Amino acid sequence: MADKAKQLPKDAFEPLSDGAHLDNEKIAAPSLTFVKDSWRRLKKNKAAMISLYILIFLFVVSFGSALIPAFSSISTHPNLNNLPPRIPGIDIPGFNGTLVQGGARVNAYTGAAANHYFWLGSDYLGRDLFARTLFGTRISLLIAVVATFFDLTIGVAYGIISGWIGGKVDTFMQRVIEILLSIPNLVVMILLLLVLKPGIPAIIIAIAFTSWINMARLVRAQTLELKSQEFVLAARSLGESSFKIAFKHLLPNLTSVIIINTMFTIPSAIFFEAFLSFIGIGVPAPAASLGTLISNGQKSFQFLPYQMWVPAVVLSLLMIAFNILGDGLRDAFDPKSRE
Amino acid sequence: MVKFLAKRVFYLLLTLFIVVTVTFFLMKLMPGTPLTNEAKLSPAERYMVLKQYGLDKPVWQQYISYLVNAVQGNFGTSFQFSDQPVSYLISSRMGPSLLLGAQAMVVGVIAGIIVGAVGAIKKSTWVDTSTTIISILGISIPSFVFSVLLQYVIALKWGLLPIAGWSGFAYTILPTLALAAMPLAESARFVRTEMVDVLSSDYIELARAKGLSKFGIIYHHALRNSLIPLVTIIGPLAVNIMTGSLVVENIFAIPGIGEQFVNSVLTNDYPTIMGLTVMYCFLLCVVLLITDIVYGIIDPRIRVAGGRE
Amino acid sequence: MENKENILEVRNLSINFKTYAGTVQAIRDISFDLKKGETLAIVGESGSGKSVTTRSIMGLNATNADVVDGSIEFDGQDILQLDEKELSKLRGSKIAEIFQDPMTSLDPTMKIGRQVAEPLMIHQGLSKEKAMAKALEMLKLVGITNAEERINDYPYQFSGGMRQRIVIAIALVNYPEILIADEPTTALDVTIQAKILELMKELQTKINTSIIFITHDLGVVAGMADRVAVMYAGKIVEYGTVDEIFYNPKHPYTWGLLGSMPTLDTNEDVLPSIPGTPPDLLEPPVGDAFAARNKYALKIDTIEQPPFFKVSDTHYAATWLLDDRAPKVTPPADIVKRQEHFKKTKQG
Amino acid sequence: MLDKDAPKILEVKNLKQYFNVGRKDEVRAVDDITFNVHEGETFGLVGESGSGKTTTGRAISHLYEPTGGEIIFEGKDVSKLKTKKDEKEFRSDIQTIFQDPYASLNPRMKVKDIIAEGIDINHLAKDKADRDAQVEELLETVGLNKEHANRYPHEFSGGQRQRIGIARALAVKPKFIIADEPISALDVSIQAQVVNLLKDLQKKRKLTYLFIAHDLSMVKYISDRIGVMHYGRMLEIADADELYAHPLHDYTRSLLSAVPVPDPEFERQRKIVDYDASVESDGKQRKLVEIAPNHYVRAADDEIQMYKDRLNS
Amino acid sequence: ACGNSSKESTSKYINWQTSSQLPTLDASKATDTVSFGALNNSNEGLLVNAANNKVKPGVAESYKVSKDGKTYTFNLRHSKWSDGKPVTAKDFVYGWQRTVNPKTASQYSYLFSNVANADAIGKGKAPVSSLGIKADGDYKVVVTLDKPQDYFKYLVTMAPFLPQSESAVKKFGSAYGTSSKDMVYNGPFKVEGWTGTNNSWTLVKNKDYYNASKIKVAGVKFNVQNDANTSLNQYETGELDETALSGAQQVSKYKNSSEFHSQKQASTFYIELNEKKDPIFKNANIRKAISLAIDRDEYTKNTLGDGSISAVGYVSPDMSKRNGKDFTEYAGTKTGVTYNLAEAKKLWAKGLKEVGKKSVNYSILSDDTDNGKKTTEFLQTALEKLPGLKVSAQNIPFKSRLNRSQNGQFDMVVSAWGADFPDPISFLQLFTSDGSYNNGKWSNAKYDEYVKNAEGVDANNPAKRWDDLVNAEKELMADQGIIPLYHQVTSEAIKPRVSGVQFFPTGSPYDFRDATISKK
Ligand SMILES: Nc1ncnc2c1ncn2[C@@H]1O[C@H](COP(=O)(O)OP(=O)(O)OP(=O)(O)O)[C@@H](O)[C@H]1O
Ligand SMILES: Nc1ncnc2c1ncn2[C@@H]1O[C@H](COP(=O)(O)OP(=O)(O)OP(=O)(O)O)[C@@H](O)[C@H]1O
Ligand SMILES: [Mg+2]
Ligand SMILES: [Mg+2]
Repeated sequence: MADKAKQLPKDAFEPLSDGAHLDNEKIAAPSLTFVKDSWRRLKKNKAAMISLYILIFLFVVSFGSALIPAFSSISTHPNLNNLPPRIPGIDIPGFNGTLVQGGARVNAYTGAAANHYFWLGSDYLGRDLFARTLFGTRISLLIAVVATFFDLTIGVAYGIISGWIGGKVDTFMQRVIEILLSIPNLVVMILLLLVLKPGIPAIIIAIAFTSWINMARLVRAQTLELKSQEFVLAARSLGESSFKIAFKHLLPNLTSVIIINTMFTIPSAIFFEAFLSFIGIGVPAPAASLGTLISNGQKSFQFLPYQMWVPAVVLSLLMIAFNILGDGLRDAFDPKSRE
Repeated sequence: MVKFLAKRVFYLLLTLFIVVTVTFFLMKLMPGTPLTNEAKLSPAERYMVLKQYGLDKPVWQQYISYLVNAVQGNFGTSFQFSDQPVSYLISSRMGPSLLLGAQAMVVGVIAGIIVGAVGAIKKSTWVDTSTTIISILGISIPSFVFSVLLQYVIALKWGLLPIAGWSGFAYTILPTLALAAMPLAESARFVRTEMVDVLSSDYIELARAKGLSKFGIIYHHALRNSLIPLVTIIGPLAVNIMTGSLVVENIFAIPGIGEQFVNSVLTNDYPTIMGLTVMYCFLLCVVLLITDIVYGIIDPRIRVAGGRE
Repeated sequence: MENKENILEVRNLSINFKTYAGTVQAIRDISFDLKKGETLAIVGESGSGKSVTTRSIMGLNATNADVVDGSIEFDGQDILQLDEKELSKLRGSKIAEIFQDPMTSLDPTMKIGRQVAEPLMIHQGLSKEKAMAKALEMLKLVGITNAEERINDYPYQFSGGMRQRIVIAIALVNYPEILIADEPTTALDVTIQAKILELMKELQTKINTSIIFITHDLGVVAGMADRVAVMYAGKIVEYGTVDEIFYNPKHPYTWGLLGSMPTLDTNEDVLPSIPGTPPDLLEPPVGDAFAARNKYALKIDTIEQPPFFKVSDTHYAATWLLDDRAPKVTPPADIVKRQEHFKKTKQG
Repeated sequence: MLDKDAPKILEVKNLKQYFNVGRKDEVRAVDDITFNVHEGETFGLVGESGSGKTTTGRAISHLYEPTGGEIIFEGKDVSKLKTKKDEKEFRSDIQTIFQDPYASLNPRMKVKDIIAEGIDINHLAKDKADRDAQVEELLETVGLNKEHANRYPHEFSGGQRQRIGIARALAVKPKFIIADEPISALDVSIQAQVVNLLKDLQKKRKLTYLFIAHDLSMVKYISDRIGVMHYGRMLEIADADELYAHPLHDYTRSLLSAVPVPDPEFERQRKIVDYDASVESDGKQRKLVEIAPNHYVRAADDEIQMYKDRLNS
Repeated sequence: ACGNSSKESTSKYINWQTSSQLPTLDASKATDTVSFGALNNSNEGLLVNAANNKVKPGVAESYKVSKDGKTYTFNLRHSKWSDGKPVTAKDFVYGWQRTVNPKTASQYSYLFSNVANADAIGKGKAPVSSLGIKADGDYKVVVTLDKPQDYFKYLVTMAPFLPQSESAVKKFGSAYGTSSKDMVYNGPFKVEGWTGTNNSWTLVKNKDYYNASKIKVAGVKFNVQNDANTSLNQYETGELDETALSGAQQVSKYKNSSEFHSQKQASTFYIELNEKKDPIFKNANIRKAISLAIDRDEYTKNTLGDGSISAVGYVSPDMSKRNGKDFTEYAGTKTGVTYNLAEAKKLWAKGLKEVGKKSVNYSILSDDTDNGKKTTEFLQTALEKLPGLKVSAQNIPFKSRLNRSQNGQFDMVVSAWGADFPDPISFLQLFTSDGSYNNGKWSNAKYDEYVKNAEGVDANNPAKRWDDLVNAEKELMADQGIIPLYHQVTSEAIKPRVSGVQFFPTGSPYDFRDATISKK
């Protein structure tokens, strides 16, 4: 058996110079932090990465466009209204300024409109739908940001306090949540509208009332789990104050739950606003969110389908991207999906 | 169990009490009365109209009597429909909404279970990807867009089903589909996650070690265990359907409660808004209560404990 | 004992796992036999490949597993070549497994009677009533008191020890030829563990099944095994009868294992220990994987993998220290003590 | 090794620790136990799962408010520490090493910060450099490299993590360490590393240990005295060798008979002794009785003689 | 492009779309057009609205007006309620008294204010029985007015003036009029299938109607359909025979089709400027500048696009005629409604100087309906062309808007007024200094005078009264007391198989008694 050994150095059977090789505690692998590790895993998830890029793109374009005068102040041209998309140099039906009317495709850019190009068409006031959609995206994202803000402040704080303090406080806070939970958020919105005028403040308050609940519950559950973890006990037995433990030990360990849940709060806030706009109690004109644009577009959907399609596609894109990214982050952060 | 039930019912009542109170006082903050041509009425006439709606008394008295009446299921008279009690308005419009909601729930959840389970079983294959896409689309496409498309394509272009209205089963199909999209997507997503978890659990491993076939494992062990937690999202799904029905009923001209809600909001019919608000909360509380009880019944682990965290 | 026939022959098995980080060479060319009626213990520290080995015997490899080479001969057929259907015929009838954690390996929503009866219904095609009757018998056999009533209880209503008994009942209900026990008592208390082990031994004589027993508790091995295979970093490094391994171990890793576990009469000031941590199986080191932690390592260990050297007919060890050319090393005091003890008993 | 006359560093008197008091699910996790630990010794605590070992440890480190009884550490009643300063001092005098090397280190903190947490709380470092130096020294003490300071726990193996946990405990220069099953979750080959380290540290730093474990062979190896717990009660306390040589209580006997020993010969001869726990609840008044010098057994008055006989048989 | 009238139903019933629910069948309580429509088709008053601003006999075969214009005598025909009881003079007396009775809390009782003692009764100062309507036998009704009222004949066609069967009211009690069962009918149709809250009901031919043989359709099925797309879809698939066309696209699709019907409503949308809250609006130049800055044609054509027409003044055209000529032709002034941005800017600058301001910031309030939103959006851009004017938009629900208008909580508000009856006074009485709907508190003595004369001294002199009204309108426009925007026109598509439906700009919107369905 042993003689199949190859050409061996002469000293092959000498002991290895004593103990030198026993550098046992060396960790060869490069130091991967949790974030780096998750990021690496996220990067492998193509759908999530594409979603991330789409979101970054939409954020940059919609907010960036606010700096460009042509997009930030949207002028009305009542005489150029309801024109279908027309992009110079492109002759594909749907983007060449033609429209199906009475069964025939006709050029809608006649008369005063002949020299205009609305890349994504114009609306009933002759506003550029492209600019309007960017504006709407901005508003929708803004609302999402606000929802996130409440999620991150009220939701996280509520969850941590409830879970960390525990006992009677926890029971009470959970009852409050249960009660809030059994009031449909639409009802909250409608009740608010009785006192406030419709508009972004009302929507924001409605979101402030309801959006954080889910976050609070998740954070609480996670806090309860973390609370009994030995590293928290260790901090306590070192004499760390409760407040510091919450900040130094709980919060960092809650980040993945928080980030993932945020990814799902955002689309539901956008959706909620869109829904309100659709039933006519959303952002007031002339401001418009994607929801208002869709709602307007839906009314003339059969005649000017692009007026619904454009914002609907953007909205769906946002929703899909956030959802996929959320799923992706969940997988990336999930210790169970570690190889 | 009895104690648990009593506790839950108490919270239900507390919730309703809070909601009734908040709604009531918010309404009071609200300008506007049932009067349309207020300016042209004499004070006496105005008083009579207000009296008819019980608005002539001091606010706290109105509140007390509202509470007392609400307990008896009486939410006053609609502003929009003269002499029509709100409770009648609600009860007469409840039927279609409940039917649609139930249908959508059943269709959505069952389809969702199938989609989710298939996705989990075929994890990381193209089947999984496509089921994931289905559920993400379901969550991402607003019901109002979806309804409009369904109506346009299936009813108008293909003429397969009636466009709108409410006279027979055929009329319920499209709205049911439109409403079912969300629960389908949500439950598919939930079931998939849950089932992936279950499928990697030790007892599934043991089931495989017992020699159960793939189907046997799914059917006897995986499915049941991944479905039990589904009960917990029935409540939120029911809420989704309630809100969804607002739009869907409007688009499909269904004489349901959701349509009425939108109408009441748009016509400032406060008594009706209040009644509907209370009713929505009540329904939701009941759904949550029932899911809790059902959860206790079907999950042997918490059957004795009589409650869950 | 020596002449018993082999019921299972594992030959040159190598299994890799594809992961994000790269390919994990979890099992690297292992071979061993299992004889009828015997208990073979596989020991080794965490991650050495014990579970992966048994899993492939069950045909239950993870989806990212890749059997690079080798065969597992059972009943004249190579398990690795069977399809899922044929495998599920074997599982639970001819080859059964007891899992590590009794708390999680029972279906929480199914009555335990049914869970025990399931393999009977699948493999023997028994009706539900008959299967339940047999399941009841089995539950009594593994010592569930009041089995008639408890058959309709759910797992959560049982204590850990009771659950493990149920898991054993499930595994044994079809009188399997091979029982794989993957750390069946790690999650249990010593007293309960002792009872469960007792029970397994008892049942083994009754059913005459062969057991592959996986653990890293050498105490348990000493009590349960007929033969022992020591694994390190995806390889078997030493195997022999239980006496040979405990009293005449040859591999420095085995020395380390034995030494680091005090007996009730160990009283050295410092326990012999194995320094360092096991190698990363993503890139197993060249030569002897144990070299880096081996204070007796030779230069050749970093160049060439050691082959198996025969110690006795039943005892082999893969360490260059057994090569004629190697310097003679004295094993740690603790091991010497064992050896002396062994010699005494052999003579006496 | 044991200095019989060493002063008592810890006295646990009639400690009771109940959970969910007054509710249906009341748990008497620790029910009236009394024992002392002398300076410099290792007191082993064994018993089956759920017998209250961890709870005892946590009660001592004052993570719970005791339901009854007293815990006196260095002459001071732990639950009556009034000032912040006393409390802080106490907190740095008693440290715990936890069972689960994965759960006991905050996965989001660098090793450096984990170890330095105690230093920060007690302001033991003059400046950042001093802090780093202290961490480095601690790492070295537990046999790790200073390069490890900037890594995260998940990059370490179980044994290494456990050593990080030890370093964290040592950072505040404690006098008393509660080691709650510090090796149960570790691989056999690693267990010895940790045990050796603990013993080494004890010698160098004059530490006192409360060593909790399942593994009786290890407990015996490391402990000077051992207490056997069952159902929240202390059943027997004796010197380690004495306990193994002459276990008096039936439960101790049963426990010992169940310990797997890495010796096939021994195993072949082993007989398991069953223990019937119902005798404990026969209504008789029992308390710890010193049957032989330093050998206590929980016994009713009419059982004392029996135990005495056992000792001499 | 024309509506390719794809499918048509073969039903014996006309399928009619309506965008809101039917609130009540109680004539004393009805306030909306849907109720008016249902009531006027299922009940018949003394007189009945006819085309071209005329009335025709209803239950009253004939009537006489006294010289002083204060006494009306109606001779009733023999006709029956749907429960078989005869319709008598008492039913009118009872119905009118019930409406005026403050206990009934009718919101339209003010229409009776010229009937003797009505106001006193409303204030609870006179017994109900003192109302100026008396039954002279079973088939003669004598009505006494406090002062002559030229347009009284229109009023009696309206729902609040319908007869009510006392026995039915007593029998159904509080349920009276809350569902189609709890009601009796004396008109050409009966209402069926209305539960009080549902979304559909049917006008079914009433065989007990005295003129039943002339009614040619089996009935009209009403479907509440809020969603404009859905109802158009239903129309196009033949599920509906009629649908309202909403929005520019729907209108333009059918505009050139034979199925297209448009009906000018006696309703005008206008801006009120809050002179009380914002005294700057007391400046006429400012008011004029605002009016001149609005290009109404562009607005109605491109923005609303639903067929509504640019305002020609305040009183809506095609409602009221004299000598075959429309009121608007008499009033014929375009000063208050033209578009001239250059002039507007000039006036604006002048006005600002006069009030001593450089820039102002106002909000414009309107309904949260589609058109309301479009309107504010349009006005915002249009008005911001005036240098120094910054406008923000507010859209709130109708009733809230109404409330805020009446409480003066606005800067500019887009209001609408629909005439109750087809006489200019129904519009013009609003903006007298003490007018209860004069939310902007514009005040003009000459205007007040004209209106007062029309209602007072000239009340029984049609020619002079007409001039008073014309002058009032001219004064309002000249001083730009309000800023008219457009007159509402409703458009609908009706299948060719349906004909003979009569539409009205005020009161009940439609009348089906002459409707026919052609069989194919
Ligand atoms: N599905 C898998 N994917 C990737 N690597 C795997 C997989 N299963 C096992 N491994 C790796 O294979 C090696 C052997 O694992 P195995 O489970 O056999 O160890 P073990 O000896 O049973 O350890 P333990 O005592 O912890 O159970 C480990 O390094 C493990 O990480
Ligand atoms: N916070 C708590 N609330 C309620 N019960 C508790 C709590 N902590 C511990 N217990 C209960 O107290 C008893 C003693 O628990 P403890 O953890 O002290 O046992 P242990 O001897 O350390 O067991 P193990 O060997 O499993 O660690 C157990 O029954 C446990 O369930
Ligand atoms: Mg394993
Ligand atoms: Mg413990």
